[in-house]
Amino acid sequence: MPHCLLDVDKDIPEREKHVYIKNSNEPRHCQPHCNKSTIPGSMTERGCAFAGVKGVITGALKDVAHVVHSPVGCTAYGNGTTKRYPTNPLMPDGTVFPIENFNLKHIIGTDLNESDVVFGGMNKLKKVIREAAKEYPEANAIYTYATCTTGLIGDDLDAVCKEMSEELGKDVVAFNAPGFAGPTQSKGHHVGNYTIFSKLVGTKEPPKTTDYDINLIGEYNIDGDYWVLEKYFKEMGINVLSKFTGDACHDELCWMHKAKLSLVRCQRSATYVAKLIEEKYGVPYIKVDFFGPRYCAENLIAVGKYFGKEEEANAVIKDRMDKIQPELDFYKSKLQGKKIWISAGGPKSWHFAEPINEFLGMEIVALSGLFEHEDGYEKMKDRAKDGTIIIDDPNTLEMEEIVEKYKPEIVLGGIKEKYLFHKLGVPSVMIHSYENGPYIGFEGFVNMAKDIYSAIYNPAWKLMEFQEEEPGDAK
Amino acid sequence: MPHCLLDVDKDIPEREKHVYIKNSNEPRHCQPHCNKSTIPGSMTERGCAFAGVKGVITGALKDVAHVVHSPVGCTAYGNGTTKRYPTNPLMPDGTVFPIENFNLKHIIGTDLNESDVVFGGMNKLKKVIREAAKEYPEANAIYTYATCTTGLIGDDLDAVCKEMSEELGKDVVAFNAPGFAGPTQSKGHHVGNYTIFSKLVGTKEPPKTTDYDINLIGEYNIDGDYWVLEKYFKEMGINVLSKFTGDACHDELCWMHKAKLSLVRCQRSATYVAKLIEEKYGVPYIKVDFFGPRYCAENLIAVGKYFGKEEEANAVIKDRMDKIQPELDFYKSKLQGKKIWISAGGPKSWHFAEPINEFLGMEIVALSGLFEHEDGYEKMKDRAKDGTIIIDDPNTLEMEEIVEKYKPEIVLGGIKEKYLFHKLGVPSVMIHSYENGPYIGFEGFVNMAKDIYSAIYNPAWKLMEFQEEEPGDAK
Amino acid sequence: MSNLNVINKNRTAVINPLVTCQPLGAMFAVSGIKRGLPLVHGSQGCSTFVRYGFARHFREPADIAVTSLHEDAAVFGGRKNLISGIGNLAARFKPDVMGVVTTCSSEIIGDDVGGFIKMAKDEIVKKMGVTAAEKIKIVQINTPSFVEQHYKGYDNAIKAIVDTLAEPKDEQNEKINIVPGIVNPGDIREIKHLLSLMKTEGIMLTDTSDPFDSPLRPSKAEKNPYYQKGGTPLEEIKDSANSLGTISLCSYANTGAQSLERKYKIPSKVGGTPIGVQNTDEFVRTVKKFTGNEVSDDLLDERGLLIDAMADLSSRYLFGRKVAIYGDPALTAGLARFVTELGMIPSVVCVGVKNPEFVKEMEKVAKESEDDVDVLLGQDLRALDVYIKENPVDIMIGNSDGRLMAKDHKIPLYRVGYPVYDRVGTARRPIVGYNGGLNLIDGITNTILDKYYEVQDWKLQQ
Amino acid sequence: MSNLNVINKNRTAVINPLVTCQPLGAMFAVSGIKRGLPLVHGSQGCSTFVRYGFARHFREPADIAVTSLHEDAAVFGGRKNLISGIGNLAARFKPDVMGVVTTCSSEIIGDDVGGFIKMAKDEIVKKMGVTAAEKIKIVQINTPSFVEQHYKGYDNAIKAIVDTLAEPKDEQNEKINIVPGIVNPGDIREIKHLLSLMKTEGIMLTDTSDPFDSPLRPSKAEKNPYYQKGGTPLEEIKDSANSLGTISLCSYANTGAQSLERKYKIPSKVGGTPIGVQNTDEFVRTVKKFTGNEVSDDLLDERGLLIDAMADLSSRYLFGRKVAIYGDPALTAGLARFVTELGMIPSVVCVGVKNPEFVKEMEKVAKESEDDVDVLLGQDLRALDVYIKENPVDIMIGNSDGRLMAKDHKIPLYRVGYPVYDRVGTARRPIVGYNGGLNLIDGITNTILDKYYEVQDWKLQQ
Repeated sequence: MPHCLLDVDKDIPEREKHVYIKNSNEPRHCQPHCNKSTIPGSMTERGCAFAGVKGVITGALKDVAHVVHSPVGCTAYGNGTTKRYPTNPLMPDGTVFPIENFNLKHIIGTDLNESDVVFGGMNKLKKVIREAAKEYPEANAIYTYATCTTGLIGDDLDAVCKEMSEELGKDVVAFNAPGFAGPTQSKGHHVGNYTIFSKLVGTKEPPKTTDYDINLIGEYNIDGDYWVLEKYFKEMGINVLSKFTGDACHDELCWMHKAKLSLVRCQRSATYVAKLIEEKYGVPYIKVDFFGPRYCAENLIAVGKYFGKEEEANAVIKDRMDKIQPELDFYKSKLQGKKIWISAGGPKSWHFAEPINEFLGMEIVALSGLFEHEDGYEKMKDRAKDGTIIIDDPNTLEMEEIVEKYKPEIVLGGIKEKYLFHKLGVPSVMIHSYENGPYIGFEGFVNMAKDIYSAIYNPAWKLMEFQEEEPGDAK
Repeated sequence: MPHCLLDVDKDIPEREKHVYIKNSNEPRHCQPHCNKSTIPGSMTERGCAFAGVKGVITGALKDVAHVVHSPVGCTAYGNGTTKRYPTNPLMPDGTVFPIENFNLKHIIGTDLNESDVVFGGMNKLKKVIREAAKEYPEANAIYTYATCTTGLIGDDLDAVCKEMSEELGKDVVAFNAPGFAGPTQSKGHHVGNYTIFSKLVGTKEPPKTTDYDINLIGEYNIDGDYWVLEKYFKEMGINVLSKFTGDACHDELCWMHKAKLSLVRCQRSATYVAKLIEEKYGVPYIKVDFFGPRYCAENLIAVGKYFGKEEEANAVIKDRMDKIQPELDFYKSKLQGKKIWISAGGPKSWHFAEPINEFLGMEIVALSGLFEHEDGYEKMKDRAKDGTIIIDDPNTLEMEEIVEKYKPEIVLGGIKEKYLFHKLGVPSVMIHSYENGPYIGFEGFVNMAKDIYSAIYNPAWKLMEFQEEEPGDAK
Repeated sequence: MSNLNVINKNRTAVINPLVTCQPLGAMFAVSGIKRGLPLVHGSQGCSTFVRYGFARHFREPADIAVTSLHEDAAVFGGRKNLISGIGNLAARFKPDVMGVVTTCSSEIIGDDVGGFIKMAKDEIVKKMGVTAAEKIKIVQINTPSFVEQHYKGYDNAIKAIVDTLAEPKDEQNEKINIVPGIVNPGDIREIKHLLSLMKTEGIMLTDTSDPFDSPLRPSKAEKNPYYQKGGTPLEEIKDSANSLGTISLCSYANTGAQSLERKYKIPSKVGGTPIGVQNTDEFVRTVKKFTGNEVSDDLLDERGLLIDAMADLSSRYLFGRKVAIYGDPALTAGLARFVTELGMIPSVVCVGVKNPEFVKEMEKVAKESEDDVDVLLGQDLRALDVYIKENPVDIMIGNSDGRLMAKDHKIPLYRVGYPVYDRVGTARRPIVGYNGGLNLIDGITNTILDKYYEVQDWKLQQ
Repeated sequence: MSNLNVINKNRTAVINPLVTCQPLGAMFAVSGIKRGLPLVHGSQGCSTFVRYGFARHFREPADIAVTSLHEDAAVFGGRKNLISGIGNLAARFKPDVMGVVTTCSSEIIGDDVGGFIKMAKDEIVKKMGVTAAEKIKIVQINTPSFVEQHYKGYDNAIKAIVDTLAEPKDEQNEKINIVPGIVNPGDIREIKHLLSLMKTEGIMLTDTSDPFDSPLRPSKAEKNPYYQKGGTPLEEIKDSANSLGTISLCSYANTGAQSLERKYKIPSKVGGTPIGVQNTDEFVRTVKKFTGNEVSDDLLDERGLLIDAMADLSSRYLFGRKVAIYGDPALTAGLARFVTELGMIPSVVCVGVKNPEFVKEMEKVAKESEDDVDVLLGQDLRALDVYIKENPVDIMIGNSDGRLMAKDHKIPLYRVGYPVYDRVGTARRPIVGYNGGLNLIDGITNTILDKYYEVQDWKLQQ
């Protein structure tokens, strides 16, 4: 029986097939079902498609004005204050974008009201796009977003954007991923990929190119992740021509066809666009993994090899490993044998499983994903030991049960469940946006190790319950 | 009956002669008795002689290390954190004193204990002076202070300082003003003046002199007062060769004999030294008053006249008056007729009486001093209208009675009594060290007017008591 | 006395909104019921964004379920999702109260939410039995996202809660109903403290204090499912039909109180949020009027401590300084009045709503202020940004969403309201009542000292 | 587990002292008696510097009388001054308790203070009559300034107060005596709050909470002479001889408790100041032991809120950061233990005393810390200044006297203890008890966020 019906799921037996206990004797195809709609009435950690496109993909761009075509709520929720996507105002041509962290500061909405719902909101959208262009003349493009409301009332965003694009003389792009589309935010990633590919890629030329130009796809610069990788590439003599989309500008997306190679970092949210670019423009792509020292090293070497820069890659690796090894040793000595549950959006659950085991000596007792697909669960499964529970889209009740049964000593998860774990007496570190990141690369892995270490060794856990009798000396 | 026995003083009838009600029909000599010991068992606002010398006179110097020869208390209380004496690290020779606000940050003490009391503390004092010199090699002189303890056990500070001065090759000066000396801190001012005159004045020569060199005596740069005056003099082409002692350095005291004129700003604490310098070195002095626009103008003109720079003085005055007149008008419109009690240490009670009346239209109902002498009370009396109560060394019970009987709407006083007045429902502004000073000069007077205005118009006073019934609209 | 200048938005777009849509207010209100769970009938974003927001503000779990509408519902309606959602939530969580919160999707699709709830109830009875099923109360809360803002959603929820749950008895209960508004746990606790000093018990409609600030005590926690401590028990909500009166502490949520008045003759009063001296005085007087209880000396001593701080600090550090205030209309109006009581100038108050009650409250403030007061009405943070560029202020008071703006303008920001995610402790530190006033004056003064006095540090020596 | 390195002073001079002389402690203690007045037998500076210090810290009146010794007393002794001082104070203020506080002068002169007090009493009887005179209790407190520091003066005062005033009765009073130490009004109130949750009444020896944080209510104030509200009533002090036990919350002031134990068999316990989780737990257990009362769930929920905040904040923002702590030995020991509970490192703790009890407390802390702890023992702020230059820390915790040092080192300072004159609200915000822990963790975290996170502001978005 590869699948498992948790006790709390007795009233929703459909959940059984989303919960899988790793058993290497079972056939290869056994894994949790995924990418299916959440059962109504759950407290899901999942978001919506709009969150997938604006929150994950486009919100990281430094020079784009975003117009959310929605009642005020989606605009409020879609604003940059929810994401750790820092940007550097430097543009590829050497100029400086005049508003620092523009993407974190400003969001525009059409503020739809009842009459818009009745009579349609397309004229209002036009008006607001014009206002956006006027309010932020600095912005190099305007992106607009369908939402549940505009999806349901049937506003044609593409038509509006086409007209506005001509009128304003700058790219105005429609992203049609209303909240209800698809079972998870993953649908929004998908829409984002296709839209950017079909509307933007190939429409502009870079100011200059080199023989070592890459696209770094699926890297959003969460808490400065990209800036870690950027240094490695720079030292290797490799030029990041376009980011998709961390710390990137609009134009970078338009000239992605000019790179020599695409690297796909977040394979859940961004493989689509790399594939399409390969198909149409012949830019090959490789899937990369820079989480954890070993993967990071291997993948730098792979990239190095591709460009005949293996030695440079090795130099970067040696430099960083020398620096972090003592710290790794310290954290391993402290974390060896501790049980961990990695509950990321998707890829990080398999990215981190092995490094956390290898470099920190921790025991993975549970893995889960919110919006992961089959390919991701396959990797999760491959990287799990027998007996590990792998669960798709866990809801809060299931989380309680897993804590009770698998006794993780720490959970890497999201902020929404973090405080529930705390109330159950289990520390939790935010793995989506990090606590004291970046978490990528060599230094980043140490940052994560430190966050895990300080979460587990937070003295609060030992002091949780009042002792009626004077305890012996602590420790 | 010029004097008045307050109701609360029925048990201490000696207080009667310290309380005087102004009556212009009475002979000139009628005024409160003063400079007498406080009646034991009072809550006096007065301090001690050590406070008078270190707290008022020497603590304002920017480059002197102070060694308090005392149990730890006097050292703790004598530290710079108690005074608003900012200093500018610039030295007369253009160099910069390496420790910013040295005078506010550091104080040294001999930390006398029981055996020192029994066996004498002179050796300890020597040791500590040596340590001070080592700890602060930057300091250009070391001043030491007798206190009650060392006064009573009879340590000879002068002998120690003489020896140390030779050993260390820098001035080491003893100030013999133990706390019990004299009825008030005024005794400490006196000791400070004589010591500086006899030990320092005339011992050094300034790097350069001009025909327009003055000593500014009795100006301690409280909350930046001196920096206000400094600008005026600079604009007039007059050079402040030596300050006594605000923002001054040790050497300035040593070359005070080289000025062309001494101005005595605080006439209570510093006339002594000016007199002595005139007597010995022939540097004439004039008493000046820069509080309030009229006095400030008159005295700038007097100084200007002395140096043939009347026009320059007039230019300064016109420039400042143009700037402040609208503000003065505003505050006068708000403060006209409000009753005020000025309870300064001494001089400010008479300095401010007329300007507050003339420029703010306020009615002086009470004047008092802590350590004022006859000459000061004479001026206070001269500047008071009939019926004004003038009281020497008021204690807290007397303060209550004055509030009840004279109903001041604001009191200018010290921090120790400020909060008592508040509890009685009367606002109080700190006049010793100011609230949002400086208070000197033209701009300074506006600062004070603003502080008085905001204290009286603080809405808290209207909201003091809970209204059982819904009040009408406020205002 | 001075002028109130109302400045309306001069564009169509909303930029950096100060408000969100209705459902949040309803989710907030339902979270204040003991074993109460919101069930959002909409897309997952509708619950997830709010859970995210609550989590980062309160640093607490926020249990909100969703019916997960997708394309099929868009075409065929949300019946299946809602009925199975209610059923699943009931069976798995056994809440005392379930609040069904609609969204733009469910409202546009035109779901017959009332009808679906009935069907769902039948199914629950079938599945769980009558007794168990009847223990679960279901409240229908219509909160179309495209009408007004989250404050209206809160109002709608409170009204729906009392309309559905309140039950008259023959006898009065000597309690006072309080509609606290969208405030922090610390504020609700302070309201209760004020009531206790008035020897009065309150029925909070609803009480989010413990649910959003709960102890970490795994050994004592209610688990499987985990429920946060506290919230207003169902029994008390029922009893709200028998109280001495209802006080709404925010002008935007009075329809529940009116409904109780209409149906059960419970007198109602809309008070300003009790921020500052006069607003708290007013609240105390209202409690006194409803209960007949005297104002205790202890309470007046607490008041006296606030007055004392104002006497000591206002004129010296705060007087005449210009303040920009933004956020919740009830809080901003209260804050504007309080900073006026501190002798400061509420130069500009910016809200995302157009409520006439808010304007009325601000007219009172302008009357009490020495200087003109600008109100950015129905505006957003962008409008405030542009305004401040032209009209600088000394300090901003508002939520964390203005933090980067404040940084750009180099104006210190004192954080209050919702959301505050970049500093800690805000949620448990009251700003209402006399004690809240002390927190505010301390916080504002220290912010001023940091920025304007520390540069001349000697000024801080006494 | 790590090492405690005790570093003693390597010079004779005291530079920028962390302590002052004995009389301050005695004046503080007497100020906590209802209608209690200190009469300092010494020079005016001895009372005036202290009144100044109290005024700028508490922003409250501090009523302290002085015998105004001058040259004549230095020569002829202070008899006249003391006798007339006592007489004048008695006649004009009619205090319930007068504390005669000696100084270096009166001790060196060798005044027979006890004898003079008797003579003064006779004179008062003559002047006011027996009944009125007997209402005024006079406590002789010897506090030679050249012996130890102000903590000893506080201890001496508490001992003198109970020795002079405590009166045994036949029956126990079910109360607990508390010697709070030199703490703030907010702290004493929090201690009382903890006791009330333990269903216990305390006798504070003494209670400076209201006297140093009093409401502004002229209509209700006790005037002619004005007395601040509150303080421990004489009757309660008398009753301290009949309590269930005495808890000294500072290791430096235990002789009063010992005296009560010796004389009246009142068991005594020196607890660490209840700062942080374990120290407060200990306090709660002691109260439980003395009273037999159970630890209430409400109290444990308050505890749970602190644990919750620690779980949420410590590891994320505070863990591993280095702290320098200085000031009062009882507070610093408690703070050092609490920051250890927060996962921070109390790298250096600097005190002006050499008490062995303090070292013992710090040994416990070092045992619980992951890193070495340096103790600057019997040192001063200059020593800390020099130390920090070589061994930088992330944050300093202490009083305002370190503010310019902190500024020079660009290290943020979180203000606690006495004196704090450059920020407001410190005196009324407790740092003891579980609620005090919340204030501390919030304050420390926000200080860390200001300094170390604001530079990368995106890190504060969730």
